[in-house]
Amino acid sequence: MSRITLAKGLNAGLRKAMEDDDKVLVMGEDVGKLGGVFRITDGLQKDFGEDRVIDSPLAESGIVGTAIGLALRGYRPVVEIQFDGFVYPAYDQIVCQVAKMHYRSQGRYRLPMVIRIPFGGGIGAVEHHSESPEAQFAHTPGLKVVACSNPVDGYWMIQQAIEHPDPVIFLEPKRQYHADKAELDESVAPEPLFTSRIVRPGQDVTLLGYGPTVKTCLRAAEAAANEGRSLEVIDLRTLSPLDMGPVLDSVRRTGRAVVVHEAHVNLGMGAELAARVTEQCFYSLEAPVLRVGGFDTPYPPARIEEDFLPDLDRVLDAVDRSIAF
Amino acid sequence: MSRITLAKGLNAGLRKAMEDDDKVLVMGEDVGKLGGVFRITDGLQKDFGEDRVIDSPLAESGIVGTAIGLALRGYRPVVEIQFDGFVYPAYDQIVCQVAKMHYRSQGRYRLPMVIRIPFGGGIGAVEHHSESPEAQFAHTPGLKVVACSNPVDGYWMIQQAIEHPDPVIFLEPKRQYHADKAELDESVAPEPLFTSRIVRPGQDVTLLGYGPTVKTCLRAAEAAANEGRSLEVIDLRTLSPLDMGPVLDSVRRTGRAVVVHEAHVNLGMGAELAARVTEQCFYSLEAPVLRVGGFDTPYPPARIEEDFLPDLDRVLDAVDRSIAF
Amino acid sequence: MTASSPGSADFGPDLVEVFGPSQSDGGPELIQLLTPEGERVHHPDLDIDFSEEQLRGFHRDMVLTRRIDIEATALQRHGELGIWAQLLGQEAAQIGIGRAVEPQDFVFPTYREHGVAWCRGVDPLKLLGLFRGVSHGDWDPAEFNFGLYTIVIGAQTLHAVGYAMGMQRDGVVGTGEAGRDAAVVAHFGDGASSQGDVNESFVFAASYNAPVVFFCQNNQWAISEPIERQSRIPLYQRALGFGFPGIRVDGNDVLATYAVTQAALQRAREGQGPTFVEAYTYRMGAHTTTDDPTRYRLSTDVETWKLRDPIARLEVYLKRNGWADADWFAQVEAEADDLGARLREGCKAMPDPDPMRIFEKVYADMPPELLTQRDEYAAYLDTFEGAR
Amino acid sequence: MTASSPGSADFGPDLVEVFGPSQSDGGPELIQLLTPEGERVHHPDLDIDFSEEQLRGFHRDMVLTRRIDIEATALQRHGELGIWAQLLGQEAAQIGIGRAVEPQDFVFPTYREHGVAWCRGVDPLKLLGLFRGVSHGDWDPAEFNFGLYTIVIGAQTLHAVGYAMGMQRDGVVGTGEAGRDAAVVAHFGDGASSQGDVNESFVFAASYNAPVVFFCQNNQWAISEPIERQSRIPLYQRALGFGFPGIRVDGNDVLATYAVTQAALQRAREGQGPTFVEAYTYRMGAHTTTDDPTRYRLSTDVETWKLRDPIARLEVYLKRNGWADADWFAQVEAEADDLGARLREGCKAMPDPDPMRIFEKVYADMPPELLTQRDEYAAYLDTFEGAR
Ligand SMILES: Cc1ncc(C[n+]2csc(CCOP(=O)(O)OP(=O)(O)O)c2C)c(N)n1
Ligand SMILES: Cc1ncc(C[n+]2csc(CCOP(=O)(O)OP(=O)(O)O)c2C)c(N)n1
Ligand SMILES: [Mg+2]
Ligand SMILES: [Mg+2]
Repeated sequence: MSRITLAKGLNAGLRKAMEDDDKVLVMGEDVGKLGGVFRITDGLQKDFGEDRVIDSPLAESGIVGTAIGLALRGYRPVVEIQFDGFVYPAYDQIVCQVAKMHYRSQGRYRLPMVIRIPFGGGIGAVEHHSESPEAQFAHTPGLKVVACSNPVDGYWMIQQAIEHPDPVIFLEPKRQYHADKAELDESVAPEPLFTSRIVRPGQDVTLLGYGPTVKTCLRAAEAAANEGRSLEVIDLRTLSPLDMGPVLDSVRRTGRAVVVHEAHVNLGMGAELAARVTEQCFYSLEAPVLRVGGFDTPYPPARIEEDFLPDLDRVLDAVDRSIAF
Repeated sequence: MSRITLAKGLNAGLRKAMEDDDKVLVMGEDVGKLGGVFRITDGLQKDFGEDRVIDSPLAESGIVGTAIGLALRGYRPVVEIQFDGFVYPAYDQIVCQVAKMHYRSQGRYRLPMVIRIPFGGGIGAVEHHSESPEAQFAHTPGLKVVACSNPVDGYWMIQQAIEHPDPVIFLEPKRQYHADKAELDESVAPEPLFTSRIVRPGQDVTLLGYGPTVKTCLRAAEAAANEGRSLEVIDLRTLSPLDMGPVLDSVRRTGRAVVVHEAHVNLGMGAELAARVTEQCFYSLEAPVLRVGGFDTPYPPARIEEDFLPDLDRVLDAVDRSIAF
Repeated sequence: MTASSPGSADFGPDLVEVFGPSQSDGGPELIQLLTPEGERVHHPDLDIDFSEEQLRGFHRDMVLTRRIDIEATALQRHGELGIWAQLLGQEAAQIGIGRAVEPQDFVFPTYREHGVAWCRGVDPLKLLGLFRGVSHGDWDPAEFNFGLYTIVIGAQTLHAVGYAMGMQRDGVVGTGEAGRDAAVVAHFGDGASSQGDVNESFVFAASYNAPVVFFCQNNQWAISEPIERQSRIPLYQRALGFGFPGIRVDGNDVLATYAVTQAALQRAREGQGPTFVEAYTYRMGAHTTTDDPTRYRLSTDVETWKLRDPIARLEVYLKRNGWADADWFAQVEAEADDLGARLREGCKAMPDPDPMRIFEKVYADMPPELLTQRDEYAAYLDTFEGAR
Repeated sequence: MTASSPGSADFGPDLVEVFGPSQSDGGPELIQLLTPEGERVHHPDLDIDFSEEQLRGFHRDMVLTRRIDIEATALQRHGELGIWAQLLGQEAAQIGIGRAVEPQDFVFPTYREHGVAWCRGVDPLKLLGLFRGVSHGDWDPAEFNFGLYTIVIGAQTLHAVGYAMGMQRDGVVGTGEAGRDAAVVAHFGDGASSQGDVNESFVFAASYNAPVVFFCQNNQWAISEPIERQSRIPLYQRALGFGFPGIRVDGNDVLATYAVTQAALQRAREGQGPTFVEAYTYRMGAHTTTDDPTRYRLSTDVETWKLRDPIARLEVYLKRNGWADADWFAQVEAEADDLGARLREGCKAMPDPDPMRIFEKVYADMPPELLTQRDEYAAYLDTFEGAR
């Protein structure tokens, strides 16, 4: 048992995966000596060598494209994209190749690779360092997309993603990397990878979050509790496939749902969740599913990013609107 | 007045735009002597020269990236992406540069460029030639996204898009290029670019389509009429921004809506429309907004693509489900 | 020339001196071992003694490959294929490298490597199936060490480099053990050389010294665009900018292509890193069956290149030396007829896939939501009963 | 060496002959006009007579640029900037080209061209504003012919080529009219040279013979990755693979950088097409203020490069020739102090943007949905009254 940050959890999880399976490789920009700009791969090259922890030339399409080749040769590459905003040069390889090869080959090609992307904002960075690209990947069949929200999940989910036979887009809330610590008890078996989880039970409204917004939702629920309102918080954890079971159960109980993400509202995960929840809980809904997200503008300069990002108050405002509907 | 195909309408519209403004350039692979693989730029290089109708090296990022530079220098480039599935190498330039430059520069950079993309399936092609990437662009603030569905709109909308000061992703239903003819009466002024339009009025259910599925919806409405059901069909025409006015009006009247597109259902335009319609017509809805679209699988081999694509029967099936809800 | 600011340098023609050349001057030009007239020429460093059998084998491969192309083109005309990517004229380039790769090597093709597929043992019917639209590629890459066709231009070159990096990690490069040491072939076209991915594949291959042969069939056209649009210097020189050797071989000369690619492959297997081989050839066919080349190229060009036909020159060489007689040619022709018949029948007999295949193999497992979509669609289809 | 199949070629070291060189051999190496010791050396083709004034100007520019860097670094340490991209050591490269560009030229920077921005007249406070997070770039590119900083590595090189193609169409290339003929500078780093976009920009520039100078500051590191990861041959040779000249200049020598880039720019303006200029330099600072270079590089390297300091060598040269006296140095120092004070105060005084700015300038107009979002958010903020 030890208290770890998300960064440490991911680092330990990667290390474990590399120990367990020598086909596991880590690739990306600065993942070697530097240990990545967030230090998630810290110490791995020292212990596993340059052949398994590969500093790549500065070219994201090249990183993902060569990782595909390594996967076809039997390796399990874990690719680090340095920041969310830099995944787009690799977008073609991801949506046309990574996502489609299994289907194209009728299952003969397996691509057990993981693409790690630190995502989300709130770190005071310049442009392109605070994006939330998840919807674009979740829209693409053939990819699986997960987001961790806390150190313990980070530790387990990265291992599960690496073990998984399909390609996984693995989203890490960078704002949380070095934020809160949590107790890791390795003797407690993790939940399966593609499941959502109620992280705080409640009766009045269901809050759906993932990655960085789980914390926002939990804080909102706490604040609401002080006012006598009981909010249920679900950490979606998996964005594609969605695990609708817990979500639908919850909304059938509460009759109200608010989805919270940093990505733009328009065509974000909230749209899909709203559509599905409405279709499947039509007669249980007391109000339409509301969405709190990044506005439909590019990410603004850092000094006003906290206005752009959903926060406790905007979540509570949506809760109010849902209840008043 | 003349009867024209969509291909002819677009070709004539491009020609008109080039005549009207000598800053308008056409760029892309094979747009010159060949006139594009679909002949949409047929004859333009002959008449406007190689400096204005530019055959580019085979590199989509290069095409869009240099078009940006030309736009910054005061030109109005109209880029042709040969097929939907080949836009992804340019994705980074589109979402990080085209979409953000106006915002980044606080409006000092103007990017009046058009990216034309033949989209959708049904032409019996090999992989990557039948994609529907619209949601990915519509999710990106800073881009405007429109889809034409018929020859007359093709003629006018391409000119309006070229005239527009913002970058426009211009989607053309390739299956329709050489299909139906329509009467073009140039004396009838076109509707504004970013508006949706009721193309067939009705009372029972609202069908929302765009691009290739407008025809599908119209055929469904006709078939339904024979069974005494009155379906209203809206051609969305603009996907970002959405023109919600006509949509909400319609759904408030009918109480039911079905969205039809070829793109994958999951996180497709239907998700956003369902979320917004539900939020804004909550008490008018008799049934949840239903979605008919491409399945959440990669595009299948051509011999079974008609099963993948929404057709008249699947639309009617959804209409039945909506009414029976 | 105008001096535009104080202290401006005296530049102009002399400045060629300062800036150096704009391309590699000299270096080897087109490597040829068999002239268009069927004369054998020798090259000091590529001194191969081809056996009669090997030469006849090349001939047979090329004739059969051409027949596949012709049949497929005809099948497309008859509506049996959606489209076909023709290779007419590129037989020597493809058979040359196709016979130079060894079983343990791995090949990443474009969408036009029908001759290489033939050499790897892939049933041409599988290629037809892809263009017919019954599959996206129905051979087992692992069985033939021949990857699936790649439609997105250039994407496969990166896969090739990654695969080669895997070979390095597997310890099958530079061990000196024949039959074990392996290399990868990355196919691409002249047009593809402009893609970012292809250039990134050069960067990665050079950086890791990966065992890759970049095999560019420069057929001088990317659909309607001439090679000059993509490069103003000979393409093989692209490699020099990335720090590995490039070479141009007569792609209509099967002997030279074989010799050069074999040497480049061996170089890679030995751990000497990547090589760029430009097979200079010509696309006598259209780009695909939907293309209309009369819009952009001169028919006289096609005529010129007919005189450099890769099959004809080998036939002359074989005949002149008495290594193949009328019987041989008749036998190959008969084989080609059989193959043609088999392809025609096989293609027409190819059933459409079950529509439910749409939902299969998206993932290793089927997520619940997709299961629902599948089941609902199955139920929906059932409502039509006999209708479908 | 193992003959692995019958008829295999005899290859091996001789095959260097076949495949040709793996890089351009010879050609000009590092161009230098001022040694690290401050000795003026001459180059036959770059025979510039720099005026005293010009030399003092370079010195002043470099000192002030360095001061901007030092102040910004300090401001970041004090929490006034979110991050800062340091340029310590790259002053000569930037001032060299910054003074060689003419008003009608257009410059596309990366995120580190503080010295070039200085030469173009952009207020350094605007740069600080970007790194502080009050804007994404608050200067008018058209006013200074200096584009906004580009964070996505390499993207701007394509914009540069497109802009240059626009100049060609505007008829301001190769007219022979000084002050009218124009060119474009595309800035990028050694790491960026691996990006697909950058290589595509070479393809397009060569294909259209666009008036572009590709100016690569090879500071030998891309964050923690040494240049060897990106290229195993000198970077300037990359150009040869694309058919235009490349040259390496001592990027710590402001005279040489000026002379070479001026000539390359003039070449471009005259319509002779693109040139690749590699300014060989060293990043003495960290990559950015959040970077920790002790993790990956040797402190002795930094020491070595301190001896090649671009400012020091020019000072020695100026002093030795009596072209600058103690007064001059004191005056520049005072100017730097003033600038520093202005930056400190200006930066701290920079107000945060109004949150409602989030919604502005996404488009030329504001679509209805966004209007709604804006108005709702304004109303929401109002509910907090004084709270915000
Ligand atoms: C990324 C991408 N862009 C465009 C296309 C459409 N396309 C298919 S083949 C082709 C030309 C390819 O030329 P080349 O690389 O010379 O190969 P060739 O067909 O001549 O063998 C183009 C533009 C594509 N398949 N992929
Ligand atoms: C597409 C992309 N990938 C990654 C990054 C993160 N990143 C910022 S600077 C940098 C290194 C750049 O090195 P180089 O091109 O040599 O320029 P330098 O910073 O040394 O001036 C990296 C990897 C980025 N900004 N954009
Ligand atoms: Mg070609
Ligand atoms: Mg660098």
